[in-house]
Amino acid sequence: MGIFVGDETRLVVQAITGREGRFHAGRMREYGTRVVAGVTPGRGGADVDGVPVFDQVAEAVRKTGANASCVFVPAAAAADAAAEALAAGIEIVVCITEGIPTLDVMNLLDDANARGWKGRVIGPNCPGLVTCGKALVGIMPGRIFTPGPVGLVSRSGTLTYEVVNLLTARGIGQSTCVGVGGDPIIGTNFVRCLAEFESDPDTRAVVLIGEIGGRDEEDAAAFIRDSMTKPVIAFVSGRTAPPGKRMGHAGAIVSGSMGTAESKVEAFHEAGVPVADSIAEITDLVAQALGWR
Amino acid sequence: MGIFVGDETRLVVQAITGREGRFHAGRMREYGTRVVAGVTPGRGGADVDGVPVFDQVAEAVRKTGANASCVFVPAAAAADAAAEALAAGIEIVVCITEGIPTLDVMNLLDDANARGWKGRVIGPNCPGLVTCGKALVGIMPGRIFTPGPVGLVSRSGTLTYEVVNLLTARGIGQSTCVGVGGDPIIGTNFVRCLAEFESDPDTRAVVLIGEIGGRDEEDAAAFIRDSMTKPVIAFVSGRTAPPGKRMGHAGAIVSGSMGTAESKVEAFHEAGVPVADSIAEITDLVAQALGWR
Amino acid sequence: MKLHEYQAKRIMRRYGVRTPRGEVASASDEAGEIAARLGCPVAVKAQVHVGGRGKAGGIAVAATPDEADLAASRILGMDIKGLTVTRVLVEEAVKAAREYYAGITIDRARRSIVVMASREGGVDIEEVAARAPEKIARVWVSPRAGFQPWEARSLALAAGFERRAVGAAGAFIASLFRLFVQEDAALAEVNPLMLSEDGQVIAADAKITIDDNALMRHPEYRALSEEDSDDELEREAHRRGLTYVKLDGDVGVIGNGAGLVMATLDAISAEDGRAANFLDIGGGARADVVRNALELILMDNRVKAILINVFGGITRCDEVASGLLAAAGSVGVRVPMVVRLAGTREEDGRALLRKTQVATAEGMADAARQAVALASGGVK
Amino acid sequence: MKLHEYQAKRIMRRYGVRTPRGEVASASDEAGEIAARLGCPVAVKAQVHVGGRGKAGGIAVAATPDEADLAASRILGMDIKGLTVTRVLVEEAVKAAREYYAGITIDRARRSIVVMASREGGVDIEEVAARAPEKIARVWVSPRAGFQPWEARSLALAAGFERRAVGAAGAFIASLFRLFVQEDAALAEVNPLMLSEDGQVIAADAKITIDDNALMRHPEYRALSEEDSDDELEREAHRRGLTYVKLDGDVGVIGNGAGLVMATLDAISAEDGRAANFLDIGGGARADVVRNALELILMDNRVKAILINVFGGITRCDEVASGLLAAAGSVGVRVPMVVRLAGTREEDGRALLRKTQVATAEGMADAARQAVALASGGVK
Repeated sequence: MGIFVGDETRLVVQAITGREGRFHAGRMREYGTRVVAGVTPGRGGADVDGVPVFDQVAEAVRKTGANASCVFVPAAAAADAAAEALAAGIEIVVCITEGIPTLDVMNLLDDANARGWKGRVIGPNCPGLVTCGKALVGIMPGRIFTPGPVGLVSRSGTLTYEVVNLLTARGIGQSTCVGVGGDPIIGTNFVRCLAEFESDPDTRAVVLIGEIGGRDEEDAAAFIRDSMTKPVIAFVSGRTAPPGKRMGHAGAIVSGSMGTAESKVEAFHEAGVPVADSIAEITDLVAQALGWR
Repeated sequence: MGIFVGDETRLVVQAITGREGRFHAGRMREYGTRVVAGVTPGRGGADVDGVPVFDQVAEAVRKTGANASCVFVPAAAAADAAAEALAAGIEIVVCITEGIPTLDVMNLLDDANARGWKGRVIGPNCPGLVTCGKALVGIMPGRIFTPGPVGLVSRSGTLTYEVVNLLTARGIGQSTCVGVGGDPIIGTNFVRCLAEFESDPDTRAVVLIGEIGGRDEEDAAAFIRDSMTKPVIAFVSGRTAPPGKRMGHAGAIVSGSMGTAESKVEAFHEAGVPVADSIAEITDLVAQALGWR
Repeated sequence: MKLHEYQAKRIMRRYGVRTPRGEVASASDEAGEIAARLGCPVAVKAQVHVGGRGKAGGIAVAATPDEADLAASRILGMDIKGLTVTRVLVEEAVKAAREYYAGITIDRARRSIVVMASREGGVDIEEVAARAPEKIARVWVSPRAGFQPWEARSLALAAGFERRAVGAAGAFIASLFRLFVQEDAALAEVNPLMLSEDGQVIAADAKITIDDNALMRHPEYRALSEEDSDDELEREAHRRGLTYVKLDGDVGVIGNGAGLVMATLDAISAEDGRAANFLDIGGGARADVVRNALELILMDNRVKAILINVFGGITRCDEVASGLLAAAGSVGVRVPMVVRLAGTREEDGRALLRKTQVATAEGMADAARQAVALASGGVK
Repeated sequence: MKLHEYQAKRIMRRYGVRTPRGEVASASDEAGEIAARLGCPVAVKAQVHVGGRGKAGGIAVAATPDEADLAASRILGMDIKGLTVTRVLVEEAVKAAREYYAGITIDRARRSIVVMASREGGVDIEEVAARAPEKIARVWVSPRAGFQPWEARSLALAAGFERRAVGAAGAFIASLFRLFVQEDAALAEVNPLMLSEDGQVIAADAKITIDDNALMRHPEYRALSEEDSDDELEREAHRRGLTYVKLDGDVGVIGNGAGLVMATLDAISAEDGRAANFLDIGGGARADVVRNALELILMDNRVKAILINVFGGITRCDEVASGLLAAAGSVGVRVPMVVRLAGTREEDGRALLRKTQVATAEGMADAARQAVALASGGVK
């Protein structure tokens, strides 16, 4: 099983004719993802490495049965592309693009709600997700993943790879790894992912990698305490970040007293969630949670 | 009975502390309308000729049971005032103000729809309405009206008075007279008023006074043909107006081939609706319709 | 108010809508200089508020600055449907691969904005609508919901735009929509919307009408609106704050209320006369407004008689009558005048007028009959 | 990016938000001239991106132009929390009858805009939120739905504004909301929002932060953003297009990915060291980017050791290592450097580095330990 993507995923790549889109479409196909279409307005009828290109997502859906999309469209037009995908009935829209204006993302999610679009947005400013051995959607390096019982959800890209790499090295495989994105407003938050993992039969434990900014981690802690039976291991980066400074991610900022690492760590502790003090410690805690020793 | 306003009407006057608002509040009370409150933000606690003033319509509703409003607020803020009234649960909002930007009116009606406000807007740029002998809301001259069996709906002010004056002189009284307003976009159109008159037991015949611009008269003709049993007499002004010119009312304009008087007269003829060629002829046709000779 | 093409294009550029580079000139040597600056060929286009300027010879293409100068000197001062050309737009001539249509306006019946696109550009869109309505793609949008590029691309595809135009046309139409809403337009139309040979989408012509009611929040247009009309009397009326429309007859008309005045024009026509104007003095006619209106009507040399038609509602007819007489006395009326009063205290008002030279009338038809007769030199 | 008070007020005025009249000066005589032009009394206010300038003596009221000149000469060049004052805002001093608070920001959890008002103005709003949350009225609004004056009046009443302020405060807050949306703000705050004795509602202070991601559609701010930071190294990083934040330690840090770099800073802290900066070179680290980053770090005289922490995902570690070595070779690194590589082909990468002077590390903790030791003059 895994969550959000899997065997049933039929992917359309938006901006497939661009450098990034084309490159990663190739990587995703190598991993085994069924990339059934590409979209670039005005380039319909072309093909990219054998993948047919359409002018509109709606057309791609009609002709190829696409049900997921991966957006590589540049920041100024990315929210628009994601809206097009949702309007066309795409179920999972993974928005890789970094640097989309916050109000564009807010309008996107608000439109989705107002217009009754059913699809889910992952990201933006995220590395995508992979259901191990089944489908990779995004820019994650496929070779580090190995199927297994651990779900992972993270606001960071390379930090996720780091953790996955260590888990795999330790012989602990993954069910689905989701990068939810580093922006202040994202389509799918920790709580949503945790709920999915909770009901995913392939997942036995979850690693959550948070960082400063916002209160997604606090909400996740409350959800774990109230609604989860599976063990969760948490990690929070940015403990030494100064307030008022954006730490790379647009969303990684302590504003006044809001969004500090202490608050997040404390929330996890209060919810009884083990918090790793270092990356290296994560694998130990996971092994413990799985009862490996 | 009559339509839209009557014995049950409890009116709040928005901008009652202004010159127009105060003057017409007085005229309405003279006519017998129950003016229960006024609203002017920042002037709550005052009273105008004995009518209590509130800062908000919501407060006026809570404290006085107001269910109708008459808006004298200047054009730049009038749509906002009407929105406030609708949000407060007012059932009939009569917007007298002329010169409101078209998009403001469109947004007002769109918000009403999107937010589920139940109230009805009459106008803007209208003289209001009167249910004869019961309630007058707006700026119509009360003394020309007399209770009776004829409903009247019109896009014009003085032309309505002219017709009412002739009807009254002829001994033909009125049930309700509604000025729907001369703007391109209005809250309540001919069809809505006709439907109300059709089901109003006090109304036996209806006079409709249209003019060039838009296609409200054409829609009305179709409605009369398809859904009305009571006789309707029509009049259309602006037969000699040149295309492309706004004739006083923002809505009175023939755009290209749209909104001509010929098209409207023809629509009424096709629907079997008698069209008066002059104002004087209207009363004759009404008397005929009532079977007075 | 209608904007001229050069004004409309200036605003469009501000919203990222692509237009040919160009500048406006009111003298022919200026046009030549602009052509030299832009590089030739250029188009020289008469700036008048009237359709069909192309057929009337108001547009020329010039291959050199000298030709631009020559073309401008021919076009400036030209009379197009009664209007004198005082300005030309000189802009780079862009070669079209295809011509489309894009337009945004208000749909009154649906209380909505309607966005339209067609692959039949460069021709009268009303004609297309009448002949082949299926060739116009339409979508209805509320101002707050907005119109996003993906929706505009979808519209362009539905309208049959060429594939390679779709991306740019989507951005173009979405920008035009933003302009429409933010500038309070009543019409924003690009016809033709040109697909250039190198795949650009460009506004080859541009029409924008701004909602008069919204001028209060657009000081920029308020400044332009003084100059809006091509007619001197209409400009004068605007300066005087009067609601006035020039017509082509000889009976001057003043009344209160738009519907009433329109009905008065119709009554004049029913008597085989022709009104010289529409003039609505609004509710509660005061002496100074009447005087102001009378002065304006008297500036029109074509006027041979004046009809004043007032319904006294809240205002009393006797007050109106004395206001009228005072105004007429001080203005000095050079043509015969018929006054028709109805409503509150109409008898008293008519009695006041009966003591004077001013003719009174019983009803609207009677008033029209008298005025038409007076204008054609009949009874006084 | 944060705007200075004088910039924020300039934008607010464009949206019809009332502010005191004022101008910015960078020399004291200029301040005196402005004071003379405006009429005294005036306030002279330090323009620095830091709170508490009032307590630090960065604000003065001047009764005459000479006093303004004097106050400006005192404030200009002043050091406030490590920042040097280079500009003062000179504006008319308005007398407050009451001080309120109005603020608009993003509520991340609700994915919405939140509009706040309080009758406790002129004090730290976070303190009010902690002490008496019921004294802040809040409403959540989507950008497209907009926030109308009637909703703002309702908020002002809920916040306990005085009656006579309600009408003006409603218009004020609705305008501030339009600004927030149209300018792509992340924060628009007026504290205090002043009710003057004659019933005006005025922005006495003003804070605006613009969403960095939206600068692409606001060329005006893009121009300002060069000057955004008060720190020269941060400005230099901005010019170089690097994601850099200055910190107060002595270990220079370079890594790929924001989360990874933050974790690296934490690891340094866990070893009782302190990082000199945050620097994220992003995914797919190429030699020129590494070189660019190294150069920047070396401009920081406080840096005593450098830690480079890279996870090779799609990129291979051996490529990263050779890129690093080439860059280090050409830049000329004056301090010891620890490189830690993980991920794809990490062994090959480490092997490449082992042939050089560059220290390598096994894991993040090991890398941090080595770097901290090197910075404190320990083992090399």
